[in-house]
Amino acid sequence: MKNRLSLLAGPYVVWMALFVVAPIFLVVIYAFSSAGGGFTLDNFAKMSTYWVVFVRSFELALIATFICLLIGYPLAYIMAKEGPGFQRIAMVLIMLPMWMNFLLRTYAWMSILENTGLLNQFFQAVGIIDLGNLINGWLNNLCAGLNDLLGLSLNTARDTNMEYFKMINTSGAVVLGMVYNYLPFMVLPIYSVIMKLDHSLLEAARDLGASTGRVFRKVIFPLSLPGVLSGITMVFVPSVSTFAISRLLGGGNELLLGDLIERQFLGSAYNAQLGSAISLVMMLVVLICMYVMNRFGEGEEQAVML
Amino acid sequence: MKQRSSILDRLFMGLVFFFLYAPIFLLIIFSFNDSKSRTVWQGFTLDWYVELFQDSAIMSSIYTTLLVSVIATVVATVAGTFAAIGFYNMRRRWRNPLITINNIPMMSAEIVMGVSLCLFFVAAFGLFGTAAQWLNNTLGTNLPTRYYLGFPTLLIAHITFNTPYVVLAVMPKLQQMDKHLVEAAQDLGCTWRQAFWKVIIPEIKPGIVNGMLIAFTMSVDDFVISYFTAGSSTSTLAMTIYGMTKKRISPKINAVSTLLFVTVLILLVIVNVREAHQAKAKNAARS
Amino acid sequence: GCSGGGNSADARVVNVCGWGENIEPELIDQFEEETGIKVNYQTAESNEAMYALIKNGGANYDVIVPSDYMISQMIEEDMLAELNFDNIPNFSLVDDRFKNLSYDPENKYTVPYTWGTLGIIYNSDVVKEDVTSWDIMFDPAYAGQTAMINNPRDALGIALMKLGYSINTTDENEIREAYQLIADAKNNGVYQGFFMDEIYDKMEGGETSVCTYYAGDYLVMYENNPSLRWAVPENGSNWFVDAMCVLKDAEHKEEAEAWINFITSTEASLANMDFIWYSTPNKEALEQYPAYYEEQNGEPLDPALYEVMAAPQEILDKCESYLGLPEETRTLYNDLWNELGI
Amino acid sequence: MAKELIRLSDCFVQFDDDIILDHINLYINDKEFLTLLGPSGCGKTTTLRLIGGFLKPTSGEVLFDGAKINDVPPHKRAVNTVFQKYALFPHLNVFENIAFGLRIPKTESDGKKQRKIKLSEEEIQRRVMEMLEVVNLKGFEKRSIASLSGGQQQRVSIARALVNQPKVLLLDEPLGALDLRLRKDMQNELKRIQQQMGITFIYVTHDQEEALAMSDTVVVMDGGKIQQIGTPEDIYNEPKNAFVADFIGESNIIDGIMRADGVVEIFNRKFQCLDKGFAKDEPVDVVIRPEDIDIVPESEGQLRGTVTNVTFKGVHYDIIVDFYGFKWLIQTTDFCPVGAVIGIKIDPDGIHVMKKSQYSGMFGDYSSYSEEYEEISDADYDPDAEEEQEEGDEE
Amino acid sequence: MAKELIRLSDCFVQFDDDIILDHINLYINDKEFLTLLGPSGCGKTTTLRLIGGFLKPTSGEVLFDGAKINDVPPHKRAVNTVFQKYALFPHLNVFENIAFGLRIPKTESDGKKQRKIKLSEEEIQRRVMEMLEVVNLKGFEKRSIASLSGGQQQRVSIARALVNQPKVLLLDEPLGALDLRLRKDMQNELKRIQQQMGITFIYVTHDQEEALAMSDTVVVMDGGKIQQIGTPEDIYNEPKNAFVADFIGESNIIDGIMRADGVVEIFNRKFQCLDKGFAKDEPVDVVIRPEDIDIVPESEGQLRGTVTNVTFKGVHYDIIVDFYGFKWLIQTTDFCPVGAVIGIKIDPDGIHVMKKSQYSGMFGDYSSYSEEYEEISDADYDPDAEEEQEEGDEE
Ligand SMILES: Nc1ncnc2c1ncn2[C@@H]1O[C@H](COP(=O)(O)OP(=O)(O)OP(=O)(O)O)[C@@H](O)[C@H]1O
Ligand SMILES: Nc1ncnc2c1ncn2[C@@H]1O[C@H](COP(=O)(O)OP(=O)(O)OP(=O)(O)O)[C@@H](O)[C@H]1O
Ligand SMILES: NCCCCNCCCN
Ligand SMILES: [Mg+2]
Ligand SMILES: [Mg+2]
Repeated sequence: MKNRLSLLAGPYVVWMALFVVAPIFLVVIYAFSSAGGGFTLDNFAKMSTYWVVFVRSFELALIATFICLLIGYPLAYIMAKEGPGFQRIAMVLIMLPMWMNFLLRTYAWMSILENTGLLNQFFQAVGIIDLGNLINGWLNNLCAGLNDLLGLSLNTARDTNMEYFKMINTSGAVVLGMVYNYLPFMVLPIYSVIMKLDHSLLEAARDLGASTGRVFRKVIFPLSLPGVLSGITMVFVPSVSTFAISRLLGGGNELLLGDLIERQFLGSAYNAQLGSAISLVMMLVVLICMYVMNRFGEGEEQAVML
Repeated sequence: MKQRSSILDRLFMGLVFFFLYAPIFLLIIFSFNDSKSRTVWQGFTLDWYVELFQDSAIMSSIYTTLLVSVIATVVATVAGTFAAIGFYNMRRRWRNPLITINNIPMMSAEIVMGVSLCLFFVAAFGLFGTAAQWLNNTLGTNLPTRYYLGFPTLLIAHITFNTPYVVLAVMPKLQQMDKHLVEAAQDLGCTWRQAFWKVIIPEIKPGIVNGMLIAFTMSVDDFVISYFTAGSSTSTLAMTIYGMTKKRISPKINAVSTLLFVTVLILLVIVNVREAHQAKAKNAARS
Repeated sequence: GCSGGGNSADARVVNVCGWGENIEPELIDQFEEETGIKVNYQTAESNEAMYALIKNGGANYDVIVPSDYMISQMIEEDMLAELNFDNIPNFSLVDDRFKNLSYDPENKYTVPYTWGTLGIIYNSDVVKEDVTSWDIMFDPAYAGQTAMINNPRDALGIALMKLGYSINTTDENEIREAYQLIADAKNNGVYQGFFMDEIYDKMEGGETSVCTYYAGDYLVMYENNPSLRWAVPENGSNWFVDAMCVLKDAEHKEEAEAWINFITSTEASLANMDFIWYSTPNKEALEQYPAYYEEQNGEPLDPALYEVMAAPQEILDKCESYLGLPEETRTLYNDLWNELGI
Repeated sequence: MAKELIRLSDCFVQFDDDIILDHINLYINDKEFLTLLGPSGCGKTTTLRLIGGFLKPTSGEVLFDGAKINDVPPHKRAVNTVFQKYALFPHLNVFENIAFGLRIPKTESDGKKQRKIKLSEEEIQRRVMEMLEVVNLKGFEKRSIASLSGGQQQRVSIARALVNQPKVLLLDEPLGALDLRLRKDMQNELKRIQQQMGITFIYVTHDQEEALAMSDTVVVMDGGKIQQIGTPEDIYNEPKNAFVADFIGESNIIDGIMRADGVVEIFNRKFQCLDKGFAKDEPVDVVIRPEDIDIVPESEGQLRGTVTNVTFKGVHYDIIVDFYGFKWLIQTTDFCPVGAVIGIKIDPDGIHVMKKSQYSGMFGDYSSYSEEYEEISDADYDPDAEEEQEEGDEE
Repeated sequence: MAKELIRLSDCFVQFDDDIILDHINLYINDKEFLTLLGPSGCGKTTTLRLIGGFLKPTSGEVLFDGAKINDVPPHKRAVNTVFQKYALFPHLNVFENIAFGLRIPKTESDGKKQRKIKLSEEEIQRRVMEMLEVVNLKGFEKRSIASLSGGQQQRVSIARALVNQPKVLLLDEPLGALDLRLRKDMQNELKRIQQQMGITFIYVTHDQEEALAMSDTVVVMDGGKIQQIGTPEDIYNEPKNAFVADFIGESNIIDGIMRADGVVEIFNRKFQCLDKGFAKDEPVDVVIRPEDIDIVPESEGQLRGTVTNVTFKGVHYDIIVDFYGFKWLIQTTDFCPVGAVIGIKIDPDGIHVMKKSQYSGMFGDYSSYSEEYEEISDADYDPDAEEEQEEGDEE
């Protein structure tokens, strides 16, 4: 009986072998091939050139993941405290933005963040830009004074004629795009884990003398770790590898891994072998990160989503 | 979690939801803008909606998107549910590695998945072509010898990245289910097939529905994997939009989003009202 | 089996890959009506992207419209089919200037589609000076306001021209020097970003003030933002031809040739030119265009604009066209291009 | 023992429209073992939650050492709880579960200053190990909670509460999940711990034997109200109403009429009893414990009946005897065959007369819903008919 | 009753390397009420699962009406089960839960043809309502499972099984989750249903009182082995070994030496007993039930001891008496104060002598791990020392 039911997985196992394992295997083969088809390690040899891109991508993705956690955890926690009426729609409310295609949402951010965009228009109207210029002027004077007085060499060349704040085409905008797009993936698993927490555990902790903060630190947070871990995975992985966000909000100034890979396959520097090698290395690094993190959190097979 | 949230909590929640929804409302507002501008309001118009329905490229990509999402969601839901039940009933020795493989599409970057599937399809097409050539030559058949990326490959890709989410949503429900329920059903005369339909499926239904919702969302939202697997003659809405983001996005696309958003919102309200009704009815029956 | 979407034997189809905003959409309907052949029209972002897509096996185009240098590369790699010019009688309408060009010396593979020049587009509200050289593309005075073009051949080409080298040089040192010029400017914050077609929106909206792009596209932008100006630097620029070709393993070669023939006709060329503002190689159409414009728009065509569109010979004489580059130079281009992003 | 520690004063709890606790008045002395006893849903857990601070009364006061503590949060009360379903922390091992409370720095205000006191790691180690010994779980400190049996989890839960040396320990059906044998062992254990450590225990159970065996004071509750408070002997021997009588032990509850002080009439027969102070001819409930009925030869009996059912119970037999259509339960160590006609004798101290209450007529049989119960309540007792029959028998 | 219905023949069950059932031999008669009794983990549920068809024995045969049914799947066995934790379908209401089995078309092969038989909706309605009445849940049919109390769920679970009119009903600790009072009610109820419907019941419990009260036959198991099979009286009065004696009732199990037929020596004192056939001077286990010990004035006693603990248990008192360092449990309805020195008397039929077994020395106290138990097993009994002391006392 038990074995018979296990056969139900059969079709999907075959499917996975064909469309998950075989393709990955192909990437591995490509990564070790030269353009002519022979075995080579050249593709990996080039990797050192792209080290900077790796570091940058992981850095931005880490920052984005951290911010998502910082926003997503409290949000999930607060949502879990709401009444049942809200809980019925909570999940959809979080997922609804995803129904607007993510390119569109990102594009909307472009309209907001551009130099002539809505935010700058707003800042201009309210006088925040002028205020910024004013402050920069003060700072320049202050620094100049200090430089004279103490012989320092502080920056005195802050722009005092700004017409806008530079927001788009910066790493900050890219991180914002990542946070915006992947925040739901952080909230959903954490929310569902907190929802399932046994309420009597919280009472027990309070009963033993723990203050609200301590209950959170010692009981709620450790118990919601599985959700946090899958949230981190589900934000970090797409962040590391995005290319559309960096292009739309980053202006293509600083390549991310996703851009680099996309370039090799569909972009301006066709080199499928190199692209495969970069993909492979990226995947391995990500997997190692996730593995270490899961060990660290004792998450084991606790991948949770809902 | 019965503690009520404080005003500060509510404020925070409000801000985050504002952050999530503001860009979307922006899109909606500018779908009524009487100009192509994305940032300057120049009066109200419905022209974009009219144009939208005349734009065959967008309409056909909407159609493709919905078609691939629906089929992929259905297939992924069925396959994922069966797979989850299968995994659940497997020995740990088999289950653990299979679940790891199941997680690969989620753990590996979209782009890697798109690329690997693309390479795989092209390689497979090469093999098919050679085989067809050989058959044509030896048996005189008239099989096509060239194959291209297109709707079928797009569909396969969507199914492949959707199914893991369904598995992930269904597994916990199986774990929560009382193991004896199946035995009870068998004991009452069910064959294991009947037990499956009459007990297991209804029990894990919430998980299946959740998985389905996620799968559908992922399908609609996906761009990267579609981009690599749809080929040149099939285009999802995301791909059309991507094509446009490289030039200028027509407010027609804003109109599409608005329509989508409103549809979902209406569905949401209907479902919610119905559930609230049911909950009320249940409560009434209890007391 | 997994055959591509919708190309079953009975329905006649042609898959065309062009550029963004580079065809009058009504022509497609017209062609479909006339011939009963369904057109799948897709766009590519750049020559390089299109090449990659085809190389990957991810595309099943019949007709593509690459530029000169890419054509020679594709011919070299045996990717193109020889055309049957019997099916393309309108080829005779093409000005002899555009036949037997270096990329296709015997004119076996291509029928030219559009031609034009590369030039600097700037916003006269911001840029008060008279632009006459490529220097402005590297000028810190417009830091944060300038956008660099996002493909290696054009970008490095600009730098080479600014340095006074040939855009077809194979001298590694010259190319590296050009690369360094861009890299330095990038590192100094001159560029707000690297863009291709995104630039329409940015230039029209005033988000970007200086960029390099193609003549026809300038006119589109100008239509939406009259403050924009066009300059072909005095010391020369690139003169390009985009030509229609059929891929070697195209499934619908006959339909493809029908499409090419249709597009090359004088009526189609006129309509297309009026829409995309790129000049046509159809001699008749090019000559008739000002009249056609007046007829369509009820006002005479500004001769200055006509000059932008169809650059007069004296300008073309200063310009150089891209030639196919040898393999190792192409590799160098790609490597440098990757490095630039880093 | 005499010092009052906790008082619930007129406590009233309402959820939505349901009254959960209906004006409860109760005081608990220091070092007392007090048990809340009652059927499921009667409000036992709710009462505990009031004392533990997890719930505020809708009206009324909770006093601790004379001070009102309605608004003191749980973590500031010198009270610890052993939860109904343990509520152990699954992410901590046995040691860390027990050490949880000890690791929390306590603020102590000595004089005017507030000091945070943190126990040293050795102190924590020492006290946890000590507690592990008390609950007989030495060697389990590194084990994960999931790997423990129900009984072991139970003991960890108790240790976790006790290690904080609370003044009061609240125990919510702590033995509910254990099997009979382990339950008895743990009863002795808990009693021993309570006496040894001198802690006030407030204990919740729905098992009357448990309540009787362990408590100094038993509080019988039903429907959110206190039905009776007293020592186990009081409660068992002098139940205040039919509910208590029935809930505390299997009882025969019969309608009677008080003919005079010390004389109650049942089935038209007069019985000697010890109860006084009822009005003459007042209808009363008469409660007779099954074990207080002696079986005697037919001729010597005060009443005469037929054995309809015999069940072997180990220590004794449960015998059901039919008297004129009413079934009584008798517990005796002597065997009687089904069908035998027997006489019974009841000593005056075996007859408990009580005022009619809301519960009158609701109990009175070993089975509250069995068919036999139906039978009994259906049987329309007609004294005259009985008398006729009896007279007939006497002829 | 005499017809054999089910037989487990040399059934052996092994999971991985653990032996779960160790060559079980057991037959069950038609219409019998048979109880499997034993501590947690002894293999009771496993035995039921063999009969229910959820498990195949590693070796051995399961016979039904004389035919081997090892390979017959559960849904083809004329056996229904009431599961340990109900296993009610939470997505169906009470009515649909009970109707579940009825709604499944049965294939009936009459002659050579296979026919699918489906009950009509009215028939289903009728039978479910009938069952609801039997289990006293009329009016609950539309209720959701989650809204039922434990006892009500229990009854639904029983109704769900019974409605299929099985030949055999397997009940796996059906009353485990109920409170004492409800449990007693349900015991009577189940017994009544079994007799009324004439169904064979195979009942699993770890509650010895329950086993004794309900069964025709009790099977005592431990460690995957059958320890004793017999009627409740047999098991209680003539336990085969110390395990059975201890598990079946609270017992005092003492080392003794058989001096002659009918004479056993305990603490150097000779006691009359009824047991015979042991070798002269054979060391034996002597089991004495707490209720078989009478308390008499010090001077009249066969042994003399000091009362160390008294617990009120409702019907009786549990008194612990210390005899020369050994603690015995005595159950009596008479009160003795702690510290009193008393004598005891045991009638010959209250002394059960049994051969030493693997269990010797493992039991013999009311508490299996309490300190007092520790005390007892630690106390090194030295007969000579005792004798000296006794002699000293006698002086
Ligand atoms: N939060 C709540 N909202 C509404 N009703 C509640 C709530 N908590 C408890 N009740 C109700 O209050 C009544 C008393 O519950 P309580 O938990 O005190 O019972 P109990 O005596 O502990 O029963 P048990 O023996 O089953 O644990 C029950 O009818 C219960 O349904
Ligand atoms: N599937 C299994 N794999 C391994 N061991 C098992 C399995 N099922 C049961 N066991 C073991 O078999 C032994 C007997 O289990 P069983 O469930 O029959 O006990 P039980 O007598 O019903 O106990 P309880 O009173 O706790 O229900 C236990 O030690 C248990 O751990
Ligand atoms: N709008 C895009 C037009 C593209 C024209 N192709 C120019 C290629 C020059 N190398
Ligand atoms: Mg409770
Ligand atoms: Mg069991």
